[in-house]
Amino acid sequence: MDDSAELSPAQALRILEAALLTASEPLPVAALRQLFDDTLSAETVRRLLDELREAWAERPVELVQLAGGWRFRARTEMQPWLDRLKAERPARYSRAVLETLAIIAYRQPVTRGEIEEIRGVAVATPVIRTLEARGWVETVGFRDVPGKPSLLATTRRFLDDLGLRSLTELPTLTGLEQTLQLEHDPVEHDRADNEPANPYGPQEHTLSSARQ
Amino acid sequence: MDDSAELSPAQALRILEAALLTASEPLPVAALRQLFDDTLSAETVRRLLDELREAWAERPVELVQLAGGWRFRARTEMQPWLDRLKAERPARYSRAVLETLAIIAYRQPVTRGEIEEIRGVAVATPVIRTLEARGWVETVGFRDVPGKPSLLATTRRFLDDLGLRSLTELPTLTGLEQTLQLEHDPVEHDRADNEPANPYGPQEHTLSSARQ
Amino acid sequence: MHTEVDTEPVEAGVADAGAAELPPLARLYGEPVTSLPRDLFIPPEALEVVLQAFEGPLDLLLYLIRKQNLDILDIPMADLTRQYIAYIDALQAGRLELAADYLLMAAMLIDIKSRMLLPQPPSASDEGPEDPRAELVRRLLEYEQMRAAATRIDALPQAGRDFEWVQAAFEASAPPPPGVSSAELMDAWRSILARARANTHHRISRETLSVREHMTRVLRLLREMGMRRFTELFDAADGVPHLVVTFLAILELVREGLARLTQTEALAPIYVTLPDGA
Repeated sequence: MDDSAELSPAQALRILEAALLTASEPLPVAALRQLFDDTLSAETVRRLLDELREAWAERPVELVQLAGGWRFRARTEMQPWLDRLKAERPARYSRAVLETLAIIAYRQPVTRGEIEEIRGVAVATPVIRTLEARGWVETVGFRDVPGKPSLLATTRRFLDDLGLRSLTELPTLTGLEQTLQLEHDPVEHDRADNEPANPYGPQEHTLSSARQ
Repeated sequence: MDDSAELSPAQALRILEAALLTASEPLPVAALRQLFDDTLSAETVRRLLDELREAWAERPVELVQLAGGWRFRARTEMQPWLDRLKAERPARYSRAVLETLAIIAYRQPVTRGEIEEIRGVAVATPVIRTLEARGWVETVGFRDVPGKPSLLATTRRFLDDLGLRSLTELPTLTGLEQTLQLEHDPVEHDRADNEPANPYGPQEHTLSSARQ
Repeated sequence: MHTEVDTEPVEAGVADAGAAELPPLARLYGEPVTSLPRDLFIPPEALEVVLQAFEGPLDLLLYLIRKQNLDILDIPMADLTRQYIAYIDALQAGRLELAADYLLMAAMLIDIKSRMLLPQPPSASDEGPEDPRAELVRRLLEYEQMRAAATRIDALPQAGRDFEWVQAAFEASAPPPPGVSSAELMDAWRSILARARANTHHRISRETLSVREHMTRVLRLLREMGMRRFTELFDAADGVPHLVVTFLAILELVREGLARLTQTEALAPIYVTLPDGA
């Protein structure tokens, strides 16, 4: 190839353009100087970059300077169109995730083992991970039984994301509750029944739940 | 966002350009139509693509049509400069890999045993792995013989990476018919003659001509 | 491409991908051997290395044929077989496993040779007797064709080697994480309860969510501090109902073994702690 020193500015621009368009990450000026075997000063390269940015000013893709260096990037106004290519339907959580979340929400604090007991099936680790990664569930303690299983509870963020001020605003199951109460173990539910008035409105928020 | 139907051709070109410059793989016309919520016909999109290709004709980067669709790539004459940014030159494939690839490309679908028969030596597993890891070769089925050997074929990516639109664009096999015409032995028919026509381009690529 | 390498087979009219880019084959008396032999004499020390430069018996055979500029359709079997076997003998000494393919080919050559020495049986067809070399020729030509095809494929511009894909950045809007409504949550809960109901051994109890919520709150406090004075867990400003629920939450925690109450003597401060080891 020709000696870089003999490059015309137009050629240097072409090379810069090709390098920046094909780079998979931002290129710092030092890397760009390598394109010319360091025969161009950083100053010159910067001037060329400005020129290139200028040349792309009206294009749907722009040359931007990021923390890591220079990169071509689609303009934000192109985003709505480009997003259509992804054509991703909003994802939905699996039934396993939803039910696990429901159990943690309504029965917290609760161990994984207890969740499994209620659901009747094993709870896969990724299910819990999903909820933790979302910031909706966290470990708030450990149950003092062999294995010291973590106690899971919902977070503040869970309430915020669902637009709730408190857990008591979670909907209750009035109709079903009635049915279930028929099967109540009298001793077991006495405790709750004898509770003083729920400050947040016992009527709406009491819920019957399956427990062993 | 605005209704795509109201887009001016100039706007449509901008959107196409942005999509193609930022795509991480070739985009077929069908995908590009999605950009406009299918309000533009395939015909129109193709015309725009031609226009776009035209517009980039003098640039260091070109718009090419490949097996998988349309994609921008740097012109090969830019490579000497772009190589300077690489820590190491890409390794060249060994003869074993290249010959295996050629046999798979021209004889697909083909089993490993058939490749070995042609090459006269065992095909080492890493050779196949190399091609699979590159995404150039994949198993497309199994031959219904004892051991159910996998049938290997080349992928669309193989064509894309070599800048081809279809297998018919593979280099034509060297004709050996001149020498072979002299052969007096008619019994020795080649297997390929009895095979069904190569769907990818019998004219250019069947080997019958070469081996009569 | 490396140009210092002697691309011997090419002169026979066949491009040879491998030979064109061989690294030095070996060092002979300190000198690098970078070329394939110009004739059939190979210094014994380099023989194995040279043979490894071939992709197999067909490759070697083609080399010998092309090297001697022989008509591939008129292979002089005697000479070729002799030379071939000489190569294999040497190869065998070092790398028997490498020799297996070659030995097979040698056997084939000898077979062809012997059949050619025998009188031809009268042919049933009118097309003349079958030449025992035909099958070998067919294989050689087919291999040679693929060898050439490999070179041509390698010569095509290749992504990453001869050109780079354009990939400008595009910050796709992160796909929104799945949403969950409290109604969905209740549905999930309802189906769990329905299933639980089917299991008669499940006893149904009744609790208020607010107690559960406070259990979690108290546990968080204990996790932060390890130990709290009982009284610290209450804030009079919260009002009576709140205090009562907190009290119930603490009792429930103790009942479930999630917290412990300790008091060293009567009227001493009561402490709420996590159970040992938790």
